[in-house]
Amino acid sequence: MDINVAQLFQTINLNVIMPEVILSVLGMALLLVNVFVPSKSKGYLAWLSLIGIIGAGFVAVTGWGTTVSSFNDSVVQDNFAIFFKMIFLLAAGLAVLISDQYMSREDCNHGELYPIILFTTVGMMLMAAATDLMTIFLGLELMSISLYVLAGFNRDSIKSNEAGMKYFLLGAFSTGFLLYGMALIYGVTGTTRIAKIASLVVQVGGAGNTMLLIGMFLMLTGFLFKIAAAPFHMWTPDVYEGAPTPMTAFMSAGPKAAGFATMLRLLLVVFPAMKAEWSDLLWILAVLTMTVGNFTALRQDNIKRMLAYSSIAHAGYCLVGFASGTATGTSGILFYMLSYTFMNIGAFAVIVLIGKKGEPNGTVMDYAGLGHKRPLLALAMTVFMFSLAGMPPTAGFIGKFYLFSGAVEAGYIWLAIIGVLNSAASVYYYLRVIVFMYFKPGEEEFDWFTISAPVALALVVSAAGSLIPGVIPSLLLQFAQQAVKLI
Amino acid sequence: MDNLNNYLIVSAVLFSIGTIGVLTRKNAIVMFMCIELMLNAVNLTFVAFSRHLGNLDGQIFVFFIMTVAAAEAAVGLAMFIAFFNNRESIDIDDANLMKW
Amino acid sequence: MGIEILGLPLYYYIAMVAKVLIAFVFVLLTVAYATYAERKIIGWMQVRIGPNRTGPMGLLQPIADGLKLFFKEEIIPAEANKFAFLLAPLVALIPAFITFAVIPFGDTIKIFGYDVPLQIVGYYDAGVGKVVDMNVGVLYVLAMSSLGVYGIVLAGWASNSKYSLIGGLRSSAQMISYELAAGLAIIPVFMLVESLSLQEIIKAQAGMKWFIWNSPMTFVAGMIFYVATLAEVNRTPFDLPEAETELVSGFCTEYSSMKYAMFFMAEYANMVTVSAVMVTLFLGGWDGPFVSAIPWLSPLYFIAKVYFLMFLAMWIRATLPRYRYDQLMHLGWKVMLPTTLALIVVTAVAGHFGFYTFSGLFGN
Amino acid sequence: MLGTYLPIMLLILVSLAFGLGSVVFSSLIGQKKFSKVKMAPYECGCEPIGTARERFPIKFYLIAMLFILFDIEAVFLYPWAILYKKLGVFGLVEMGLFVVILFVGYIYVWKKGALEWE
Amino acid sequence: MSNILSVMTFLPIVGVLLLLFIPKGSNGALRSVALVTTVVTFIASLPILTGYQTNAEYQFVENVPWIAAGPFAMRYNIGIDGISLWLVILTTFIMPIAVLSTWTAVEDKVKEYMICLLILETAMLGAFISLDLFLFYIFWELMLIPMYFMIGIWGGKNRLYATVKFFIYTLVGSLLMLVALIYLYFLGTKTGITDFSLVHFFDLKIAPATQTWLFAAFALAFAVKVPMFPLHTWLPDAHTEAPTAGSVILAAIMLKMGTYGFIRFAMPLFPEATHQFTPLIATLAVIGIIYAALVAMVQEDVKKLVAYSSVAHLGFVMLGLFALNEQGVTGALLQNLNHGISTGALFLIVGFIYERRHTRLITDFGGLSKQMPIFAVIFMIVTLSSVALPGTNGFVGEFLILVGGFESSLRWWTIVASSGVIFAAVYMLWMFQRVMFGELDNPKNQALLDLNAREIAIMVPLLVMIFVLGVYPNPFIEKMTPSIKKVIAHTRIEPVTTAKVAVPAVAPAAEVAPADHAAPVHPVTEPAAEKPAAH
Repeated sequence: MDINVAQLFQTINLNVIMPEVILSVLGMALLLVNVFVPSKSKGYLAWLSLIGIIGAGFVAVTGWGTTVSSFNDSVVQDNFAIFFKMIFLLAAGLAVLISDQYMSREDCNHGELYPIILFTTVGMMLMAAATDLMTIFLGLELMSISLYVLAGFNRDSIKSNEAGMKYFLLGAFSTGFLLYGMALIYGVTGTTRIAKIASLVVQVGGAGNTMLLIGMFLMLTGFLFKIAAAPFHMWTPDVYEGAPTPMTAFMSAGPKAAGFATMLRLLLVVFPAMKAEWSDLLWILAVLTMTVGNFTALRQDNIKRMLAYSSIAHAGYCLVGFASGTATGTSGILFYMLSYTFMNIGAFAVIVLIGKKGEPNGTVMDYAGLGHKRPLLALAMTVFMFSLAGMPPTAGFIGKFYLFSGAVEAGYIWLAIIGVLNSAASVYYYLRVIVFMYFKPGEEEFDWFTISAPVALALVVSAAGSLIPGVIPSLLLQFAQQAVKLI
Repeated sequence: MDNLNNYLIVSAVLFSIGTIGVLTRKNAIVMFMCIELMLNAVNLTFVAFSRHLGNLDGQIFVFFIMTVAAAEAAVGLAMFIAFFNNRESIDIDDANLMKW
Repeated sequence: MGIEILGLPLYYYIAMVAKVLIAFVFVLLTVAYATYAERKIIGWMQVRIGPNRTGPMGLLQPIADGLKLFFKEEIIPAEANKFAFLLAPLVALIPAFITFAVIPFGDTIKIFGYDVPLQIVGYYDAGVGKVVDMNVGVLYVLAMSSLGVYGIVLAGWASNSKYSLIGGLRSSAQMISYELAAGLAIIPVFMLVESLSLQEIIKAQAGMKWFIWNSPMTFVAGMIFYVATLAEVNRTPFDLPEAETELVSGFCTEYSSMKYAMFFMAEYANMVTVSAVMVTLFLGGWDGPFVSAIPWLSPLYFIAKVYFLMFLAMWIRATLPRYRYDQLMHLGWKVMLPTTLALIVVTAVAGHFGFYTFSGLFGN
Repeated sequence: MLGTYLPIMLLILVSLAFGLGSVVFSSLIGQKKFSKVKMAPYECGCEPIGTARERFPIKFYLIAMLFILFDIEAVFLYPWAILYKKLGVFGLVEMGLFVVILFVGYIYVWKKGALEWE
Repeated sequence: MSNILSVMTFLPIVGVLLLLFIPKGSNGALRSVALVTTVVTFIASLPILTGYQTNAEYQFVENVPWIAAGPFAMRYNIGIDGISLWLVILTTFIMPIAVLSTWTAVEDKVKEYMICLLILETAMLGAFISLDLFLFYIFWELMLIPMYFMIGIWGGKNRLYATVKFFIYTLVGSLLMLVALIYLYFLGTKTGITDFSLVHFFDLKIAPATQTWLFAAFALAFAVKVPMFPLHTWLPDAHTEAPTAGSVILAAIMLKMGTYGFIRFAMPLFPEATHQFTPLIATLAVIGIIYAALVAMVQEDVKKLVAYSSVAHLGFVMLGLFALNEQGVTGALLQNLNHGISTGALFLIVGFIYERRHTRLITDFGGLSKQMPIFAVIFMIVTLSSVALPGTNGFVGEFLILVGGFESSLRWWTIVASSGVIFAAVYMLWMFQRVMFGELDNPKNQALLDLNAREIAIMVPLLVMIFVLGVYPNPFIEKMTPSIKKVIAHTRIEPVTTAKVAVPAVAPAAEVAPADHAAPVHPVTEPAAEKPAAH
């Protein structure tokens, strides 16, 4: 075996994965800090994580505009990866901010939470940056395994246990499909580097190659599980309901975006030659996902469950952007995931506050009167709901606009129409929260909680993030455009 | 001797057995074992391809899959234990607190 | 080259069958007489006589024991899981035997003009002109020795007895703990040899450059490995699974008749195997003075070394008291594991600066 | 391939034959006089209470998990060990990082008390 | 000032910011700030009126880049022409009145209420001045939110149902419009259009089949807002449940959005489709006129009655628009204004008595004119304006619409529709008679106070406008005409041959009208004569 060591060193450019390195090191450090510095309050871990996350963010953005490969082309730093990394860091940062209050209340304030969040983030970031099936898989699993833990984090709560278990079983199941797909693709092309696969896909006959086709669909199945697209969405409501609320928030934003990031890279870089095959499938799945998500959400009383179904619907909207396959649609996905992170985590932050110990899964009815007793909080929730519903002038609207525009641009008018009709249906259940907050009298005084500084910060950031891009979206949209240009 | 198809057929059969097992069994641990079976079927596929193509990437992939499967097992079984602690059962039909 | 079957010459098959049978019988006999030897040696050490009634000096004692167990009543407890109960002894025994397949118990010798390496899996490939053996021999050894744990867990669980269960769990926990240390302890050897083939490892030690004294790192590694293997096969001072005072007879409390005998055999067979592995990895295998001149000496050296190690184990049994369980785990996880990890790092760093062995044989 | 693995197959067959043979043979020639007491699991002569297959300390699970994790780590060390000279500084750095990460986990586990038996 | 439109539009937002700094309890201060803000906005809008050049150009245009990403470029492109001029003025004019109207009625959460009102004003003004389709859409949707809260929080008993219905109805329509908008844009990009500015799209040649769909999508959104006949069901609910100011704004301004949308967007953008849809829309408009009138007749609730009258009135407006000639469109736009003023006034009047009695059932009243003479006079004038008595504003508009209708292809529709004029007189006057005349037999009504100074002050400007528009509509029409001509040209209609009936000639027609258009005159006396007999 001939190994050129000098060459090995040349393939490594640590800058490419610097944000990941920062977070990993920080995660490990916090793990140790947590056991060496016994302290009842774990808030300092949250702040330390936040500093690390912000630091990683700064490091990540410095690479904007450049495309650098590293580790023998298995990781890349390009605008696409950086944009998604920002989404993940944002989700992680917001999740970290809203965790402490919740976890203290629920008596499951284990310091391990923060390192695990950081590791999850590293996994997601690797997914976005990966240009090798192996790296994709590793990122995905680093993310997934950490998420299983996060879902079942409240180990004394049966619901949390159930959530963790279900998520784990179905997640691992989906990994099986994903891997089988990867194996078949590897078998056909003989490589795991996606750039090479991309050039070989055409050579081996694209869709004409059955094994490749099966491989692609199996792999797609794995990712559709992760992004909770119908009909692979069964786990979502249970997991989202059972998991600790801040983790639900995190799960619904970050990993979903990560799934989309990888899907985008795979489908647009590796399988553009087979677009005819996958875009039809995604068309149908988009419709199915939106419809199932929205119409099931209509019947939910439990607000976490409602948001879970709504997140399925949102995955459906993003799939619309996929099906179109145009730059408008795909950049729409990026923008949408970013705004979705803001608005969804914001909404969950409110849920975190309203919940009481032991019964954190309030129903929509529990929000009756919030608008009068806690007007600012209710206002924030209103902003999030309108943004989720896609009302102007919120970020949610601009995101949907671009997604559906992509569909129209690509000629999928009916898809866009089904999309907007779904969007209209979704308004009903988002409004329902507002209805209860403002229009229904409530007996509750909403005096059992105080808004701690981190949660307040998270709320402000989320609200700003849901509103400002709705009014002046240009800059972010341009970033998203630049990001998808490279893939 | 080095007939790729034989390996692929075996691994496909294993994968299917695993899949069917996950879908039909109720015991969480048995389900998890079926998932492991699926993963190992994938490993077999990778190794067969790797051998066939004379390319080591597949075998390296298998390394990672095994590692990840171990980590997954650690987390998963811990989860099952936590569940068992609360419900005295490991049957997924008992994971029924949340229904739409 | 005469008749070929499936691409291999006929003599290969004959040699294979012969080697398998020889090795099997050798292990079986060693196991049988190891029991006798143990009783005798410990007896002497404790100024007793040991078995002396059956045959001259009690030499027929093992056979008598075996025959007795053959005729004993077979009891399967009610409530036991019958299938697992029956399977367990087999699962314990078979890996102990088949581990031997990769261990070279002698140099390549000429028999009737044919080159026959004294290693079950090894054969002389005329095309390549050298001995071919399993290139991942060490992994095979580790894999097989891990399998033994299943037998014990199964036995403990299937018996439906509390002593069996706890005993089974304890011994499996103990075995895997020390397997870890053992598995890590041999890494420095590979770092020096750059191969997992046992033939290569022995070749690297040729000329009395045994790892046990050739390099400080491998010396420490060898010590750790030996202690860890003692624990892995549940030998004193780590024979907790059979701590009569605590757990009656551990996982095999409910076993009787030949099935009990099989656990017993498995334990001694394991002892033979790990001794053989130890010999191969650290004591130069069949290497010894004049081997290159007289290849027939090699199996004798090998057997001598194995028997020496077994004697050592018996000596230790006669000498040392038993560990407490928490001490046992403490030793395994908090001492041996970090030590082996540190050892690997030290070996790597030292190796990087050229300090591989005392003699500088492998130095660059 | 065949040359390497056929003997193992043979050895397995021989050991299996020996094991099965002795079990079957002994159960054929051994006497069989069952009684309820004899069939009961041994519990120091007392009446056995309940089933033995109940819950056992979580410690054993922990040990098993730790074993799997560290064993898998050994899987990565083996190939590295074989190539370690060829990989030179590169391998040293890489594996150094690997071991450091491993050590962090180890220290965490230690401090968390997972290695304490009592 | 070149950015007068922006200043005017966003002044209410400044008011909102001011309101945020005023503590919750101090209702007086909150109300004053809101009132001052709306008044200042009105004053700020006056330079638009005075500076308006009577031509077809967009004026006071501001056009700066806003969003540019991907294939899209949205611009902050605003400006007004004759079509939107009066609607803008109407908006700024009505808003202070709206604020005053609920001066005392809203006691609870005044701050939030005023904030809603002011945001609503910005949204409505923005929608009227947007020359960028995307910008328009944003404002169009933004209007929903404050209105939703106004009805939902400060509305009546059944407010929840009403407000959600209102929201969903409007939203579904507008979302389809959004898709059509996007589609239209991409059609445009093929011919080199680079942003959403409305003017670019007028020259777009769109295949008739495509036009049909696009028009349908646009029309649906606007028809819901108008509201056209089968889509009108949200309106009575929303009106009934809304607080007075909400009803006033809804009727006076928001409904205009629908008709405005038709004339500004749907019709000139898709001329062929407009032709194609004319019979359908005219039919629906006529059905709306008749149906709403019949339903209004049997209403128990005054407010619901007024709401249905709105449906009927807007049916006329639609008919006028789709007559697609100068008279028709001019009439429609004028009627837009008239309806804003008179129906707004009607809702105010309903609000006055509701505030006093907390009921709106016709049967709860009777003989109020004895107790409240000033109120009676005002109510009478407004009612007459609503039934389009010559001399009031309603007459001019309806007359022009009918003239336009007759001269267009919609003659038969117009003939049927003119019966609606009679129906309108019937239900309005009958209602008036039941409420105001007869015996003052309900003891609760005997202690009613007449209008106070504030209420009179609210009504006076409206009454003035009723007469100004009724007697001398020329200045209003003059300013509209060039833009109307331009729109009609855009819809590529050959100007109807009877273009000789020049618009200035219409004003004198107001005086001549009673002779050849006597229909409205009869009901004025008829019900009044009949009802006492029925009692």
